Amino acid sequence: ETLRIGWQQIVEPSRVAQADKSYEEATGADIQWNLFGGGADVIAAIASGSIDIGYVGSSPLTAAASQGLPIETIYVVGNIADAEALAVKGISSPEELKGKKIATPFVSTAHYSLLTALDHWGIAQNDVQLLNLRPQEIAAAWERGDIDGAYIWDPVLNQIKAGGGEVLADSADVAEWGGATFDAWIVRKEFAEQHPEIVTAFVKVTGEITDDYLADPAAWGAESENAAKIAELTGAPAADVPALLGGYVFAGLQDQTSADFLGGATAEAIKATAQFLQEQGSATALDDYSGAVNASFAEAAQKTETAQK
Amino acid sequence: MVDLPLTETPAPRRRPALSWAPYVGLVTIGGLLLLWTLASAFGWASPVFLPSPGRVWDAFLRVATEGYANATLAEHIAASLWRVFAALIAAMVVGVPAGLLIATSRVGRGILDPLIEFIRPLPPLAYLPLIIIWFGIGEPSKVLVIAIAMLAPIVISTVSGVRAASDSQIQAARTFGASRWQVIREVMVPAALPSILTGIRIALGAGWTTLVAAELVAATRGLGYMIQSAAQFLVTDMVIAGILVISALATISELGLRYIERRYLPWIGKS
Amino acid sequence: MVDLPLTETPAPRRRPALSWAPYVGLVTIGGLLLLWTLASAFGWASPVFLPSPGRVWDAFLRVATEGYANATLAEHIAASLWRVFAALIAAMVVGVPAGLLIATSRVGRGILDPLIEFIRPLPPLAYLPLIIIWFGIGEPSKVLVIAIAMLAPIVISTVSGVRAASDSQIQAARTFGASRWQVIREVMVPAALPSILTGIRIALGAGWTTLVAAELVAATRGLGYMIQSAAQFLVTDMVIAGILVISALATISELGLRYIERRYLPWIGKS
Amino acid sequence: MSSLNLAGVSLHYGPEQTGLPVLQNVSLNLARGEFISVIGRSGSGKTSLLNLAGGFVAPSAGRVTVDGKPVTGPGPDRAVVFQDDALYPWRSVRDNVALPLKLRGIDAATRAEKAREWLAAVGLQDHQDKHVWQLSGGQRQRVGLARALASEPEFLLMDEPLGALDAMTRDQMHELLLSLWEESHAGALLITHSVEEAVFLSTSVIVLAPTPGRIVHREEFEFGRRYLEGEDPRALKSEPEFIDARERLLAAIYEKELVDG
Amino acid sequence: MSSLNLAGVSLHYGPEQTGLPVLQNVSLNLARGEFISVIGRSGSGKTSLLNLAGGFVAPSAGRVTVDGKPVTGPGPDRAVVFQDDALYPWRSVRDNVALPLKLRGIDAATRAEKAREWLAAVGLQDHQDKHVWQLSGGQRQRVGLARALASEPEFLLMDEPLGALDAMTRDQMHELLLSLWEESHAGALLITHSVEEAVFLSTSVIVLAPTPGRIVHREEFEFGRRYLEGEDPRALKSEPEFIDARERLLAAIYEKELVDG
Ligand SMILES: Nc1ncnc2c1ncn2[C@@H]1O[C@H](COP(=O)(O)OP(=O)(O)OP(=O)(O)O)[C@@H](O)[C@H]1O
Ligand SMILES: Nc1ncnc2c1ncn2[C@@H]1O[C@H](COP(=O)(O)OP(=O)(O)OP(=O)(O)O)[C@@H](O)[C@H]1O
Ligand SMILES: NCCS(=O)(=O)O
Ligand SMILES: [Mg+2]
Ligand SMILES: [Mg+2]
Repeated sequence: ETLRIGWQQIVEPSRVAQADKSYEEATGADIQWNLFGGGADVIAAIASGSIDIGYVGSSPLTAAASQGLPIETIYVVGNIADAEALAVKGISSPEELKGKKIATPFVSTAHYSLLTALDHWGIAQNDVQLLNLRPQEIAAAWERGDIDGAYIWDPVLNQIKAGGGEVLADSADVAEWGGATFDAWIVRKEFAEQHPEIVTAFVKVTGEITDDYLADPAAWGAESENAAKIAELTGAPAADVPALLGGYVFAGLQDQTSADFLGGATAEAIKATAQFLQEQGSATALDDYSGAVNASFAEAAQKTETAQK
Repeated sequence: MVDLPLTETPAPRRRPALSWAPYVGLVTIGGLLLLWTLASAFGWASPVFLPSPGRVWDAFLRVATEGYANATLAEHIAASLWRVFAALIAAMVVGVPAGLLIATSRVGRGILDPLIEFIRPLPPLAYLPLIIIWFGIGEPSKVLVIAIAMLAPIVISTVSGVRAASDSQIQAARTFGASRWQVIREVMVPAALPSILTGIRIALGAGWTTLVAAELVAATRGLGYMIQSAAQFLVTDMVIAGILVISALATISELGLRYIERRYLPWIGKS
Repeated sequence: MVDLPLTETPAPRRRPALSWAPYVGLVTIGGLLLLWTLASAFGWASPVFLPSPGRVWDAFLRVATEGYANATLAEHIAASLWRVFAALIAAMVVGVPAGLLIATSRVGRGILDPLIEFIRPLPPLAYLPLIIIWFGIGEPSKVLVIAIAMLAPIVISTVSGVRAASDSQIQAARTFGASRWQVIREVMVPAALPSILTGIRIALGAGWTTLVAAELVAATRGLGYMIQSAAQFLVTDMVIAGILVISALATISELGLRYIERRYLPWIGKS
Repeated sequence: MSSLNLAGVSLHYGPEQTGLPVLQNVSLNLARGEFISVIGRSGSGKTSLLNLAGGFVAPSAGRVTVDGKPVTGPGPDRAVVFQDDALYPWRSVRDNVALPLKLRGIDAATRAEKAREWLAAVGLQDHQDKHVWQLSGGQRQRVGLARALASEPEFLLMDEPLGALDAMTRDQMHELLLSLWEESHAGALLITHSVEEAVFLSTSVIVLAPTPGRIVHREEFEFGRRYLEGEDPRALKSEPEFIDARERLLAAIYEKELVDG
Repeated sequence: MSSLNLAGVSLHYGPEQTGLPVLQNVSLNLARGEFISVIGRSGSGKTSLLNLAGGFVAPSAGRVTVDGKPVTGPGPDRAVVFQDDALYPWRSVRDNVALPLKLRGIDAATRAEKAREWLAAVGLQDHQDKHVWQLSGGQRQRVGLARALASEPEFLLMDEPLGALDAMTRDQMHELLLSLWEESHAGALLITHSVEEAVFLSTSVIVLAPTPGRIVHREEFEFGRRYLEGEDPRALKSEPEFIDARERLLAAIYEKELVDG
């Protein structure tokens, strides 16, 4: 059997499992790791049948689900917390955002969070000058003083903070305001039906390594072997790894089936995102997104884990 | 029957048989449309990625009337057209003289050749941050990114066009007392014009190609920006509508260039 | 003193005065390096965006020895070179015959011209998802994206090159009984070769430019992929090292093409 | 007997309404075994006439036929020596001459050998490996001639093929042309500015008058044939008959002026 | 008195070691008011000689000077009529002729007027607005001549400028050349294959022998001057002196053959 996985260069615990070849061991499959630059490409690859399992953020996930693509969310990696935040200069209250230049990569999770935050503060989108820039370019524009703030993630977020940026709100706050953003693993439905055992094994390995991290984040310090493995795979400097990891509220294996994740909130969050996107005029929301979420593999994985214990 | 246009050039009497030839193009376009309709009707690709012509037409109407991504189609087109043609002018203002210098002066070649060779393979996605650091996030950066992509075709075509002037044409001008600059203006530039025009045509294509990358830079309108936004949300009908609009604009400018060629450079292929 | 290379072509005795001319290029490169050193030393741009030459050199050594983003420099280079040259060959195999057809047959022009005109302005970032959908995520997709960027320059140059054959050269071949195909092979192709070579040079530049976009698709190595990875984490020294490697490779292939031109097409600019 | 025929041919460059035609109602029959020369003032339409015969342009009126079949384009039955030499700079001198042979499917060794022979015949044995741009003007012209001869056509159409040659080389080419013409029994159409050349070589000389181009005089000669039968060329050219013919043709060419002025 | 001087000039194409030179130890002085013709067999180095005088190539040995100053390139003192016509297809016929005037800074109206005059002088008044590729071979040659004349040079270098012309047009050009030469008192260097033309026009005729190209004969003549003084050209050309001169020069050109064969 071959299992084709689409991944992104995101610093999260499963990189270590990837580096250790734990997935190969657990699934017994021949694994091809395909790297993608963003969620939209991952979705396209899944839709074309080029990959079986892929890593996406909640925005592309929502777009795909809204278009009725045959995919299921099998593992929520975690909610984005202070990994993404709105950092500004010379602005102390949301009111002062009016008329200012705020940059964010459009259509990203950060963009969604920014719009949610503005909505929460009762600021009309048009009152703020929203600029579409990629992370690297945001860093450059900040450096030049062309922008007053940005909703962005690490390492650029860090860069901005180091350059005098103050955090006005982060994604943990936005999640509380009803706009959770998260990253997740999704699977092609057809593949899931044919090889449930492989998918289960995949979820199990992911869950275990995440649990590993959650149990002892200190063991993943800058000098650790884990950090080195992550750095090797993603290209991130090893020194930055702990901070990058800290930016997410990761969900362990046991969390998956809870009401906060696949057990309920995930489908809700997708729906909320979709409705928001619909208001923006960029997508058409469906009534129900429960078809895009499948907790059964997580359940099965939990059982095998308990059985082992 | 197909035929070489061999007797065409000076032929005083054209054979009327091929009067349908111009319509072959329309047939091709029709054929493509049909293929597309069939492909989407029979579901050869999921409708998310290959929406039917009807849906793309709807998307087109939607953006034309209501707008999409914060602006109407007309505004997107205006923004992109401005950028592409501003970049073209910039690239020509820099590229043609640079090409002439490279072609006519060893020192010019020594200085400019390595610069051009260095610039031309650079991927815009890689140097975008540097552009922003040095030129900010305004229009100049966007135009610059497009202009950089256009520069090499224009320079290279100019250099190779200068060779079209024969030795004796150049020498003749010099025997009439032409200065270095006059030789360039009166002989080399006209001789290079056909090739420069070819360069411009290639450059325009390259410019449209780079539009999306350029409009990654803090754009709030523009076709590339519109396509990019739609692509991220998998609004494929809009992506394809945008692509078709770009193709249409590019085709129009291409036809314009061909007209210019026929009208103002009648000597191409003669002598 | 600067001089037009006017008496160059048949000149049996060259003036030795300009023997330093080839070194001007080195001086330019040296000047750029100096400027860069100064810029980073005086902090004209923050080191995050413009690391010093020393740091870039370190990054270069690092990727050359230890590797970066899961592969060594040699592996990245090999992967990208393979893609660019496979794409070049594909683009030539398709583009040169297409150009010849467009230039020599009205029906060919009718069919191919709209297709090429349609394809050539398409921004790779926009059609990437479609490519993935239709061609998967393997090497073919990456090569295809690069080849598409290369196609137009080659086709356009071929078309305009065919015009370099004079009417009487073509007619002469036909009076010797050359078939349509023989006229193309014996007259039009050789006459177009200089222009095709120019097209290849432009195409290679376009190919390198598109590398990063192509390697956004499920690449595990390649210079574009390496640059992309580094850029994501603001490892700018590595980005610039990658850019310089691309420039160096492009320059080497350019020099190769010029050698080919001098060696095998001595008639360029003659007759 | 095959023949190349122009019947009531007219030619306009550009739309037919504008201006006078370049050629008007020209009729001409070139049978195999004939050698017709066309003379006339610069711009009288000689090259245009050859272009019609070669099939490079289509007439505005009238018909061009070979053995009764309409000419629709150039063909291997009619070889042409162009006024501009139309050589291929990407081929060596030898390979230029070998091209017609290559197109007839002759193998590389044989055609190299034959090309060498043809080049020797036009006196260029020492220049075979050169590039064409390394030749002098007269040498290029001779390569063009050798190439046309190598194609062994039924009709040989030549546009001032010897204009850039000195007298003796010209005489040598005359000899070559006449003997080949006799051997091959081809039909030859020669455009020339040398009335003497026309009279000496041709079985028939045609005079073209300009604006519009039309045939104003035609005469038959036997000098070429006599030369081939062994008579001395110098003696032939000094015959009063020859000299009279030259004067007559010159008068025909400039008729208008002689009458007008 | 200004003069164009070639002193002991040799020319090699390619490295000097390989093969014979194209020109060997050629010396020549062209003063203003002189009319020198160069004749010789095809490939004997005539065009190469003109290229040296024009400054288009540098000699392998020897010196080319104008008034003692070394020639380092082409200059407005030496106008050239090229063997290939070197016209500019992107300019109309008139604008081709007007270019030398434009380069001298003459205003548009004046130069159009002057170009018109020059074109009329070479018999092309009716072809001024044409594109150059719409001209016949002989017409192109005359445009090239008119253009060179329009530049009013001190030295006029001509490479077979009348090769594509019929006899009468040629005679008209002779007349034009001689009268302009006298008026302007320029130095003229003419390369021609017509020995008669050389004898008739020149104050001095030079014979070049090939491989390596060198001067083997030189003679002075007065026929041009006498023609300008009003004598009848036909009578001049029938003088025994003229006919003898022609024979002598022809013998000089083919000397080798006469001796060898
Ligand atoms: N493409 C063209 N368009 C318009 N007029 C043309 C074209 N080609 C030739 N002519 C005109 O047609 C006339 C005849 O030209 P042609 O070349 O047949 O003359 P020719 O007899 O060969 O002259 P020459 O002896 O000078 O070569 C000339 O007046 C010329 O200017
Ligand atoms: N670029 C070159 N490279 C090598 N040999 C050349 C080159 N140009 C000319 N030659 C040779 O030099 C010799 C003299 O050439 P040149 O053109 O001076 O002759 P020419 O006297 O003008 O002949 P023609 O009367 O045929 O024009 C010829 O044998 C020619 O083949
Ligand atoms: N952090 C998620 C990245 S993306 O899948 O939304 O592109
Ligand atoms: Mg002619
Ligand atoms: Mg010559």
